[in-house]
Amino acid sequence: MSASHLGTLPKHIQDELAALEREEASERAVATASQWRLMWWRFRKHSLAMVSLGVLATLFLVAIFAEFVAPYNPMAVHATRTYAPPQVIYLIEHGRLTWPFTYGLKSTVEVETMRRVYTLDYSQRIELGLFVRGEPYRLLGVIPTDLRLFGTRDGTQLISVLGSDRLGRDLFSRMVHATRISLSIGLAAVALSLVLGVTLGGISGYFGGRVDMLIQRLIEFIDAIPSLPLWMGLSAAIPLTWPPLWVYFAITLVLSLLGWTGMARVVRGRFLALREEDFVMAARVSGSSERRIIFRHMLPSFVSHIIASLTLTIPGRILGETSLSFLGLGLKEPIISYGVLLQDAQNVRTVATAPWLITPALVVMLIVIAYNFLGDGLRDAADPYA
Amino acid sequence: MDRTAPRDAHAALLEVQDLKVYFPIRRGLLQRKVGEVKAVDGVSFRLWPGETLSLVGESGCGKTTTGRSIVRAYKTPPTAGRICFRGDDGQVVDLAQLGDAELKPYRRAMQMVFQDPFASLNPRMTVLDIIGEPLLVNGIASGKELEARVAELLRRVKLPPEYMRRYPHAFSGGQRQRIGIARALATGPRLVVADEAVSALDVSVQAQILNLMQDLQAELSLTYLFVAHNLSVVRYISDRVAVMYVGRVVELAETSKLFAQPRHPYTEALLANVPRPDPRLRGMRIVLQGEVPDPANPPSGCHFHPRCRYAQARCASEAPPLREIAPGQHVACHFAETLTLRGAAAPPAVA
Amino acid sequence: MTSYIIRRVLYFIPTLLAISLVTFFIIQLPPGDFITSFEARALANGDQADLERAAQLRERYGLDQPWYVQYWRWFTGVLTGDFGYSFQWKQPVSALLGQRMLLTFLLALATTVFVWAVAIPMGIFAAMRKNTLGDYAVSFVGFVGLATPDFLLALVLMWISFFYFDMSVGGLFSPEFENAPWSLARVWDLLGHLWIPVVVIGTNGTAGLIRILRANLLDELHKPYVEAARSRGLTEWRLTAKYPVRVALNPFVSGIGDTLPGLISGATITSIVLSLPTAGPLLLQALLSQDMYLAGSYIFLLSILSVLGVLISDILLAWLDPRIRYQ
Amino acid sequence: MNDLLLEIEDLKTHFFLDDGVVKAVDGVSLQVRRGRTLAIVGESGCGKSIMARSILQIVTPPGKIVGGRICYHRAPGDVVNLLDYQRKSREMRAFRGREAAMIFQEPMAALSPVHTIGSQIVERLRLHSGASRREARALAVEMLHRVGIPHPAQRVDAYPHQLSGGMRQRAMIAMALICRPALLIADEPTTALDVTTQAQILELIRQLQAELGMTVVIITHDLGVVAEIADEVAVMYLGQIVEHGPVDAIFHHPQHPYTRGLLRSIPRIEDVTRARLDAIPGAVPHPYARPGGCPFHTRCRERIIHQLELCTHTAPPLTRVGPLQQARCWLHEPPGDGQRGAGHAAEPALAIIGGQ
Repeated sequence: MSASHLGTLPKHIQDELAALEREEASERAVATASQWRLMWWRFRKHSLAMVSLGVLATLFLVAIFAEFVAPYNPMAVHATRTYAPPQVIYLIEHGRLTWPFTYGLKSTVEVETMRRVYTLDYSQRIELGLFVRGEPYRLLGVIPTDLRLFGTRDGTQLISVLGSDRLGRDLFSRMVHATRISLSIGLAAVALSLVLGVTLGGISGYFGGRVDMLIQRLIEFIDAIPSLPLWMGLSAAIPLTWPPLWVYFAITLVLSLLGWTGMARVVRGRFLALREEDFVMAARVSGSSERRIIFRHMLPSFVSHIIASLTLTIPGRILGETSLSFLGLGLKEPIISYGVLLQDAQNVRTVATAPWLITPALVVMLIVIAYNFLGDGLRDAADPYA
Repeated sequence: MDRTAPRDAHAALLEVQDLKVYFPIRRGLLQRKVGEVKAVDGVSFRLWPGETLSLVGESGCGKTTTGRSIVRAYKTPPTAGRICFRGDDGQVVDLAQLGDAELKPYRRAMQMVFQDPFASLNPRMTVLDIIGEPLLVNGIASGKELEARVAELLRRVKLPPEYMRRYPHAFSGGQRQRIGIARALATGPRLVVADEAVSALDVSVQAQILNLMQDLQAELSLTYLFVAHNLSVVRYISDRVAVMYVGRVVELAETSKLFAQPRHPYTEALLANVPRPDPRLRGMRIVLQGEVPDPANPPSGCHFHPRCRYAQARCASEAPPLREIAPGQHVACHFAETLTLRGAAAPPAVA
Repeated sequence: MTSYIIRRVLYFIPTLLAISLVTFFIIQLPPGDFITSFEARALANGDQADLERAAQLRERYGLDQPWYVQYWRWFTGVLTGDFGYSFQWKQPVSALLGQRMLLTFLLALATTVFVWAVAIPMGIFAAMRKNTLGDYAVSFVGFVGLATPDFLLALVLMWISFFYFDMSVGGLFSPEFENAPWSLARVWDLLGHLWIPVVVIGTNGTAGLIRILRANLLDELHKPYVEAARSRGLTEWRLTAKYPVRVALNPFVSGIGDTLPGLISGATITSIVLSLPTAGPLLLQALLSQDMYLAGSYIFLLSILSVLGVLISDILLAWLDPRIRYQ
Repeated sequence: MNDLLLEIEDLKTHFFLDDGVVKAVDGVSLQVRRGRTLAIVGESGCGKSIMARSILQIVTPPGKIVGGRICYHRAPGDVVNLLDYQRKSREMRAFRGREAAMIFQEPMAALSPVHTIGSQIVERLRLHSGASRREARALAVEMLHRVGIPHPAQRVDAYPHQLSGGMRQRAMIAMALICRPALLIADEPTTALDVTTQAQILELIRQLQAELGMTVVIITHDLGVVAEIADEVAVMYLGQIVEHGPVDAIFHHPQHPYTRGLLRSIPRIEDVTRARLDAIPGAVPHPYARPGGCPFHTRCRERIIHQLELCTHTAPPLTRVGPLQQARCWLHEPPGDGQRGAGHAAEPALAIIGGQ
């Protein structure tokens, strides 16, 4: 509007017209919300992903404080409790709510099969308690204590909520410790894959051309090979004489050797897409160095995608370890992982007599499902600008 | 600004000489080069300080590639040619083959405004970071001073400085384009390449941005290289116009001359095909047959000859060079002198 | 199209070489010279035949030569069908491979068919009924299928049939057909046994493919060409089946290439649990006893099988998608 | 009037999203006359495309037509309300396929990448006319020829990616017209094309319209295209029609401040002066933050100049402002009950800023 038309108008109208020229941006809270905040808002909408986050957080807490959560030493052998079934915890007695308790187990040895047969001993009422004293240990490997999350009040009687294994070891305590190994091996294997994947995928996507072609062929090749037989072959070569910690790292290495391809694909794809983005070109025209373009513009744009796809690869690693250990080619006692626990459930007869030995597999499923839902939620939230 | 100042070749801010940008076509497992797209195939022009030169043409004509190559927006340098830029000290430097480090001091003087107001702003950075980036990486300002500068730039593009902590997603298309302009102005450039800077905007917002760009040019004595396909916008903003077709400039002249009396048949066709918001002009189009050829496989001779209604045998075999047929008027047509072509006529007077 | 197939097949050659190198590496991995330990055992037992055998092998595989000579001798042998010697079975590996590889292949094929037959309709159903009870049910089944380790499913199925139906589900044949020559009755018996491993192995892949297809389809369902087809007056089912499903099947087909290695992995472990007469159990035994020529040959052949599957799915994809064909 | 083809009354199409309801089309009333070309113009987000899709009921969830009538006059006297048909019903599909047709902005995206163009044309023909495969193919080739595709007998087996942009749009048009529809809805048919191709396509549409005697509803944001092809124009803003009338009246005597603003803000190729453009201030409001009252009041200078309080809280009705022209503005509709603001002196006030 040309000024000449407005000159004759009253002052307040002119002011109002001037105000109109100033474009107002929306005043909503999103205006100053960063990428992570937007992602969180989006992620929160996925109820399944939120629940999964809770489940995994709980399991990680259990893993960290395994000695505290487990009522017993996972290695403690109780000859009188071989294949003892889970003990039910009672909360109601004579129709009234009461402090949790359980009944003791009576066992007799069946002569012909040499198996122990358990029956409930109703005369033996065992009071349970929280924060009871048990075998001493060091919390987080430092603080000496003998406090356990739960256990029997008097400390001499035993409670095995998930039953016992063939040596009478408490399955629940063993599973708590297995959580530590299985969750950490998933993370460790993925961490290695991350390094390989980001490096190779980054090189591939950023430089393009022949290097890209070579890495692409390598990825296709690795993806085309069935992983389990190869894992089996590689782990079979781990010398039996190696100490447990070495074996742990060797298995991690084996698992991550084939697992980096997905990550590399994601990183490469993002690089290729971002290389063409106008804002990257704008940064270059502004005089930004390639270093700055990569670290200030490109990387932040796909960190969220990396996290999401990492989350989705962890369950594969956990299942891989479980399968290998189950076959006897992975981790071995005295390391306890879910796979090691499941070795006990290798044949149908054992499963038939002690079905509770399958419970580790159920927890593995829970972990895998939780990671999948979490990853799905993260992936949907990863690009809050889409 | 005096648009009629004498034009001494030494005074040119930018001289592009025979610029060629070829993109290889790679195929197969070994990524062998099987051909190339000659996106820009020998483009030359000069840009005078304070003027606006528009590059127009249809998709695939190489106008965007030309603009981007001039500010060296691609990672690889152009295939051939010279991009001679007169620096602040009056020294003329050929930017075409400079490495990143040598190029850096000249980046401050040449900036670019992008087409897509959504893709050209990093959604993960605040307005302060986006506009401040050129200041920061060129060591012009940092900290409090940076903020003050960004606030000043925002005011310049008529956005409230309070918005600097916001992210791009909080802004409308027009506002984003203002932010993009503020970023381009941050280092105090003398040349701004506007690559379809208003094409993605709605009509009403497009007018605001065009006005803003005009105002800024006057205030800051900017030189614009305006890349566009919309001839009405080009007419409005530019002093001179270069028409491109399949990688080459076919006509370059002052805006009023080019629009009133085009000398190249393609320019004539383009002008006649502009949809004009006036129902009285209905049916005045010369509908041009055929389509823009594939730059990977252009026709022989004059690239336009298969679609040209004045084409003769010579046009198919011999590529016409761009020649000056009158002062300031360059045409690449064998028959420029003999053809009488129709310009963009004014509509009949309203009854 | 033909040139594309030729290119793809040619590309198979370096892959073959790469697989053979990896396999050879695995064969060489166990510490020490395994022929030496074989010799040591033979010496301890005073087994003259084995000692001679060891000397022959040492010569045959050039064990005193540099690794590339060893590799070359082994690889050329493999190409002519000589896979080495099993120290545990004291037989040439090729004699042990035949029928087991055939059954492995059969199992993989049957599982692929099963996976397709289940995943395609379920994926389409879930996408078209997005956010309905049916979709949630399919997605839930999919998630559980994805999360269930193959061996667990095998164990549970075995346990159920053992406990409740009192029948053994292990193996691929009833005892009377175990070593019988091939006949119609034997094939019939095989089919009767095949379904359990097929379901076990296929569940995981099915779950994955349902999710892939559903996601692809959801991407496609809102594309303009679907809207355009709708504007032409097609019924929802017809337009979905003809357009987006057709387009969404492309990444699905390449997804099959991606699931095949998974299927073979699954087949390996499932075969071990169900003790099927396929490659899996023998591979495990061979690995545990470090019978490396046998183990290596299995890994080699399983990899080749899976790479071939990927190759076929790539060619299928090119046939389905004109955009790839004309590239 | 018995030459009506389509009568839209108070059409409302809303989108039910997680963050709220977007009233994409909010009470549109419109008449389309047989054999004529109606252009629906507006900026992005004004609801013009959704309006067009509502006619064919191809709006998919979360979008939903929540009210109104769309009366289709098959012949004078033979009227159906299309909204009486279910979205997926046989009748609605028959209408979409046979009596109406639609072409889209991006021909590449609107054609299936894995089917030949011929198969997509034949499908429509066979579905709605019962032609045999051989007949349908022959007709498809004939139609491709008619829309100016060279070598139609070969091109009928081409995949979309083998054709250029202009050829794809021609194929799209052939597909749309194969059943000789009475109504063609063209959604930004030339926006994705180059100027020279754009002219070809507009010419083609005009020529086919004359041959087949069909009615065209064209949706565009380009006033140049409107001037080129339309007989009548409807201007949309935030889901409503703000002005409607014959093309000459809209271009030369616009009555709504928004229409005037639009016309004044476009640069013109014949303008010799480089005066500042008269831009409409501000931007189209966010769909969730729809202003109350007249939706345009936040950007309307005339409201301020005439100090019209009314605009900020009460939406104006569509008022007759010329023989065939209607506008939705309080400047033309004196508020009743003596509430007359300064703005009632509509004509003289507009004269100050009116004209181009």
